[in-house]
Amino acid sequence: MADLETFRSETRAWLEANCPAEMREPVRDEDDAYWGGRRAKFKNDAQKAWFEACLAKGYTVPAWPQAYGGAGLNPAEAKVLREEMSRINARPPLSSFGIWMLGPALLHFGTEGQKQRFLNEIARGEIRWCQGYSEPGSGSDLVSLQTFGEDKGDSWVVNGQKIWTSYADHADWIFCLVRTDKADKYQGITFMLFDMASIGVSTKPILLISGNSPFCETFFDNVSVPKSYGDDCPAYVGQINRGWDVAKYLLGHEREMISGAGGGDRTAAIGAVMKRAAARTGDELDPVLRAELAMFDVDALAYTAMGEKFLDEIKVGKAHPAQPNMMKYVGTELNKRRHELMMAAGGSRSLEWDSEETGGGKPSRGWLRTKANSIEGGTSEVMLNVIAKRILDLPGA
Amino acid sequence: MADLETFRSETRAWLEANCPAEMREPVRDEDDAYWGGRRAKFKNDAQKAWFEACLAKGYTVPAWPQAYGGAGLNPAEAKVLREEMSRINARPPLSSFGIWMLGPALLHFGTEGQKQRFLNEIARGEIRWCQGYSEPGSGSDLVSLQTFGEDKGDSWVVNGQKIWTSYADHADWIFCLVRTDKADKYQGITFMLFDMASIGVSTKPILLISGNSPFCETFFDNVSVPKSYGDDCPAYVGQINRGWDVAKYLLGHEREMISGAGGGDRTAAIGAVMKRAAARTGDELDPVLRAELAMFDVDALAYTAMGEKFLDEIKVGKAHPAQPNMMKYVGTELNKRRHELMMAAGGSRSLEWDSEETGGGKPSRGWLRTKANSIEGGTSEVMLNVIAKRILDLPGA
Amino acid sequence: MPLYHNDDQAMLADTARGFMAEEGNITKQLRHWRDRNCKDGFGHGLWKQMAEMGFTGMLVGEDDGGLGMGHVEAGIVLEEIGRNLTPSPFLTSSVLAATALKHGSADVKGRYLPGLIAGDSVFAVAIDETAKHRPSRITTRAERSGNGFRLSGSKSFVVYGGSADMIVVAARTSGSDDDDDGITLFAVPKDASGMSHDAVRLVDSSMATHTKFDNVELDGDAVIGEVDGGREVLNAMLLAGRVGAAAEGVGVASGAMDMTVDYLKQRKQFGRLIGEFQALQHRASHLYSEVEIARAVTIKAQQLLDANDGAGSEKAELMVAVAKAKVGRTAGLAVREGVQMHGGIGMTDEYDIGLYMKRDRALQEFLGDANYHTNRVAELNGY
Amino acid sequence: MPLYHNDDQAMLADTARGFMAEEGNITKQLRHWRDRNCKDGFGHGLWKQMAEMGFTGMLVGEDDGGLGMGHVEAGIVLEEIGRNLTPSPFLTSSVLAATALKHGSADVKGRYLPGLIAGDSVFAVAIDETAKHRPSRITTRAERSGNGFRLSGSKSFVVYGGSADMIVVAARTSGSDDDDDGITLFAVPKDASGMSHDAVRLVDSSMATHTKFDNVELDGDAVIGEVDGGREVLNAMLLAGRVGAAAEGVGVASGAMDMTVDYLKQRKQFGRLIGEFQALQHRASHLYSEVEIARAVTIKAQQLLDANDGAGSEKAELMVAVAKAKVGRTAGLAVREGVQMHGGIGMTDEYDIGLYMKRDRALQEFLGDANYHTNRVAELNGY
Repeated sequence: MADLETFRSETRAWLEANCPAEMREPVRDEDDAYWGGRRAKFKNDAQKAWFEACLAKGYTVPAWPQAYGGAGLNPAEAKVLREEMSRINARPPLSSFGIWMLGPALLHFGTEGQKQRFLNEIARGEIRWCQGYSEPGSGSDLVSLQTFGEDKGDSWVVNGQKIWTSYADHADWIFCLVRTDKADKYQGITFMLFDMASIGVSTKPILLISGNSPFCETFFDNVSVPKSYGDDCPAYVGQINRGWDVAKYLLGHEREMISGAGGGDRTAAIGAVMKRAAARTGDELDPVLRAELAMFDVDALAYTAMGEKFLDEIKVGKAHPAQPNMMKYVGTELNKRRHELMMAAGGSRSLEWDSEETGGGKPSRGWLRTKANSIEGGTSEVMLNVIAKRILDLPGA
Repeated sequence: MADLETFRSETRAWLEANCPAEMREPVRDEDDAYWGGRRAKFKNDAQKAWFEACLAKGYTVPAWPQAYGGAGLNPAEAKVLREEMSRINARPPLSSFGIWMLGPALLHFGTEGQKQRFLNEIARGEIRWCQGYSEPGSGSDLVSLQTFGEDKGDSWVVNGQKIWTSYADHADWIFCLVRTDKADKYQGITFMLFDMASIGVSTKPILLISGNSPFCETFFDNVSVPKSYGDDCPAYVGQINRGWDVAKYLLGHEREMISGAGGGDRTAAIGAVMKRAAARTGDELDPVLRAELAMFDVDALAYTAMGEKFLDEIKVGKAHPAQPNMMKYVGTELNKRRHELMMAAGGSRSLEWDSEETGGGKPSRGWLRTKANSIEGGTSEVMLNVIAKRILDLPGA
Repeated sequence: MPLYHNDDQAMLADTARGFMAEEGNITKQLRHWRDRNCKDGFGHGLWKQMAEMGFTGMLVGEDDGGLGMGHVEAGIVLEEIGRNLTPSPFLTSSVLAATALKHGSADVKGRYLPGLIAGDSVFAVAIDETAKHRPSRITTRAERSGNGFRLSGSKSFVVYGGSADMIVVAARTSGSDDDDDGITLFAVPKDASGMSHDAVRLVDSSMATHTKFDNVELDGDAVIGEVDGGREVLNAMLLAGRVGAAAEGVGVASGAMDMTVDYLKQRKQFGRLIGEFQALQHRASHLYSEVEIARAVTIKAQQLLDANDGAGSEKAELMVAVAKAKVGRTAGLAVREGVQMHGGIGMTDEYDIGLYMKRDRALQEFLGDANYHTNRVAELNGY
Repeated sequence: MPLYHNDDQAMLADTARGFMAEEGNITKQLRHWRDRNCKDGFGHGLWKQMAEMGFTGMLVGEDDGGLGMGHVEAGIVLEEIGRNLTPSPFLTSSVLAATALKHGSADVKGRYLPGLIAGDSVFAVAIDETAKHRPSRITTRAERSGNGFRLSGSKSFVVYGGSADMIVVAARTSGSDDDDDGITLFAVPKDASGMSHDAVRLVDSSMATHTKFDNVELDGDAVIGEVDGGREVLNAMLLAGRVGAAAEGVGVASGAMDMTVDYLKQRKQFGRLIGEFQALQHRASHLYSEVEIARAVTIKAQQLLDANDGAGSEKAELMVAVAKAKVGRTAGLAVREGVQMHGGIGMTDEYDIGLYMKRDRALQEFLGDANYHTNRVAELNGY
């Protein structure tokens, strides 16, 4: 405990010294974060300085082993670091699907060779990854995917189409589910890693209702993927035809992550903020809106407590393994409701789509963006199915 | 139109002259109504006078043909009578499942002999009927019923058990669904009519959570039911083994009735009433409760308009035949919500179970009673299934 | 009066449905003008066509060259506008401004009605001054000046204000900000000097303005109705606009629902049509019920307004508030369920369901959202 | 502190669960006393057993002969009381009155605590004066009279008031009805002359009284805490009682949910277990989520209260209101879904699910319902 307090004061001092003021403001949107990769550019010096300071300490991936580019913090230390960063609103130095998704899969399923190579690249922000899961005909029913890798001995030739590949147009590599055995639905999928610069890969951004295009359609036209990238470094995670195990593990991890992203309790309750915003224009909240905000705040504050309990329980292995599905379901539905209420409180001003006063339509675009929360990473309907089956043990679920 | 206005003024005058003051107060509960039957007793002279006055005019069943005890009013006249009765809050002179349920079935499916006998008995309040549909294993899935009538040539021998038979312990006769062919699920049910005094019939009231017992379990132990009650008067409605057609027709009619019973718009909105009730104790509504009442009132007033539209459309055959399912679903869910809000507004006083001040716990017992609304006559879940199938034409519904 | 369309109205509904589906559909209108970043946000050609159909002047009295129809009829057109997400100045011009102009002098009528009826003019209304609808508080001031008035203040959420040939402005000519009396309505022409617009595109691709009045000089004959007695006209205009917005909202809700129910019958997941999943069936059935009810109460409100020649009986006022509130919640449910049930593709600009969500949001806000009108229902009921 | 039970608490939970399921179950307690029309509405035998388990004095300080435990521990017992619908004076005596007595003089403590700890005494609290919970308004008056006070007024919803050996009464000793100051708490003994009870049975078969105080003479040492300074003690008592009621509500919700989920696995309709129907699955999953969240926020509120020795930090006060509101809505959902999913038999007295609905209703109302506390959350957040 004393060590932890030492660590806390050291961390605090280090952050004080190394985290520039500009990096202590909330990330405005996805483009405002640093994503790394071959074509990465820093938006400003502060972003660069902060990234490099963290990189030197292993703080781009603080809980990963030092051998793979992390700081090797234990869970208690990692929590202290999170708390201290959150205390000063420090931004993450590096945003990356490599950190959030591929990394955990490799830590769990990867060979030593894969870890040495890919985890270090991720930690250093050298390679930007994207995820190739969904296909036009396979959304919630992911396992029905059709993208096929034909076995050519030392390589596969991959053909097919992915959809909802986040920032595929900016990504360097993809981790991708590919069918390698048509006979077995579940045990015929391989979790492949390959370069997006490979011949035959093309991407097309999808314009969303929010006006942004964070996702792409990605097409594979006779893409040749070697089975190995060298000693102890296969081009697939886990075993050939057993990629579904890796995908399931990652989906669980993703839901855990999404469910943890509900935000601290500083932002959970919005009624007071909305009242102050109204007051700034000499207005006050409609009484019915006020009641709806209060009902929301009750739910949001209660969910914050649930989030805390969930994280505490995960740490000691007390949480039901399907609990992330519940957290994801409730958290995303709440976030949609939060933005509905913010739009209602904001009135006609928040309808503006590209005015300067609204920062280019942040309220309305942000509101529309939240509608994907309950679709991506497993729909609310799928979450409810999973709870029924795995937690409530209902028949036929 | 002129005729109708004449009819209206005559009706108004007649009601003025014949409807006693005591009969112009809302029926307090099911025991406060006059149900007729062999063992019927009038609660007071007013009830008797009102019943007899109506009987003489054919107003116990105003829209039925005069030959069967009605007044033979056309739909427009019947509506005028309803409006004029409603204007002075006149009670129905006779409450009866014969009027509401068996009558419509006989009018549609009955033989002339059945109509002559049974409809007249119903109109005169001589025979009190109960309905034998549900069985312990057959609730929503009514057609799975097991009560069996063994064919003995001129009669059936009926064995089995019914549940939710309304006032079976007070009823004289039962209209009852009995399986007469075990091979065919739908086309093996007969809609039988028989005397509850038959040997082998027994009833046991079911104590409800409201503390009342309007329903019974009804047991048939080798009950002999003759196939005919005389010339052109079979003991079954429609055809043998085709009772499901009658039952379906009646279920539709029941839902229509329930959906029409949502109450006029004088009682639909409750917020103002609740505010006045609070004010009488020097209290005011909690702001969040007020908002919930307002949201309810919006829904209730909108539903009232829907009810009006529905009745208007039924009259000219414009309503979708499955629309009563929608009306039943929404109306019963609204009524449950209404009573939840009334309990909330009433506070601790409305929790009282048998105090004099609450008329023996009327608020709480009434509230509990409403919970059956969305179960009896087809559950809300079944209603939603029917809408999905018959109106939205969704696959596999 | 029965709560369904009579034969004439049913015929109008057929016509309007066919016409709007053909000419006002999403591809021809909403996407067309949006993708061209049109500064009006709607097509003048369609407006002219609507005039030829007789729509533009349907609420204008026959004496004034219109069709003298009522809110039921206007609602029929608006429901089709809603169903097709047709960007159109119909609600602001032919419903709101037209209702105000009913109370105008022969002079004012003569100046503006022919253009409206011919589809040559477009009108807007300027009521709100903050981001929420607060018609009880009017701070924009018009002071006597010579034979006329001098108008100063600012208005927001003036839908199609930048394209309008005339804007009906509610201003205070006496009393203090929250007074009921002391309001006057003015017909402010497009070229009035001192009026300036800050145009904003809204989430649904429609255009609105923040409009400033800086000592705008108006003739005395710009007044609609009585000086200081404009509250009544304003209320009539608001009632007409709200029940119109409700009708359009029913169209939006219906269109979103129909599109979603169709999708449930086409999309397969887990080897089944998703419409086979009972959880979705129940939600669709619930939504259907709500849309039916929203439509019913809207017709009820229209009939009550028409019965009273638009003047707004107590009962009509209540039912208009109920309708706007009920439609608001229902259309919100319809578009949310629509996007969610469409899944990922519901989030894409390529599919139309998201456009319904955007239009609903803007329409919701116009002339008071569901919260505002729910609160009004409580107030009108005395609690 | 992590938001789950530590080892000691987990052990207590095991013990309490086993004990209440065995001795406090519906057949042995609720139905037993109800069907005998018991005037107390609970069993003194079980109360004595709970004393032997150490439950009755768990919130009483060790110096005063209790166990000196906190609200987390009391909540553990209360959740089991809720799950078993056990009629028990635990909440009024061991939580509410015990919290008030913490602030009492040695004399008051000595008079009442031993009886509580031994399970010989039962206490009640008299706060509400109207049918709704309005603790900010206290009109019952206590006037100085000799060395003591003379109490006049009336209180309603005094749960177990007729069986109580002592009632904690909140009265006004100065100021006007809505003042924060000027409140004094009194420990009024059972035999106080001038106190009369009108006993009523409630929907959940518990007993409560409307209690009148007609110039009840009280000694000066009947005062708990400071004269005129009782608001703080009252608040501490309310916080303890509310978080306790929330914990009991979590038990009610959990019990109703478990019973319902079990039923979904047994009941067949249309040839399938009804738990196979996706629409019911989704509703059950949603309910599960809500119950988990309600439990989490209740533990959070308990820990915050305990961290502050029950005195109620700003954050604790907020989270207690959140907990009572969230649990209120959740338990309401649980019992409504429970009865509906049970279908017809859910309406019968023979099945227990209806008893959960009745208990929820009464518990809901106790110390402020979900609407009251939702409004409080808004107020505490400054809007």
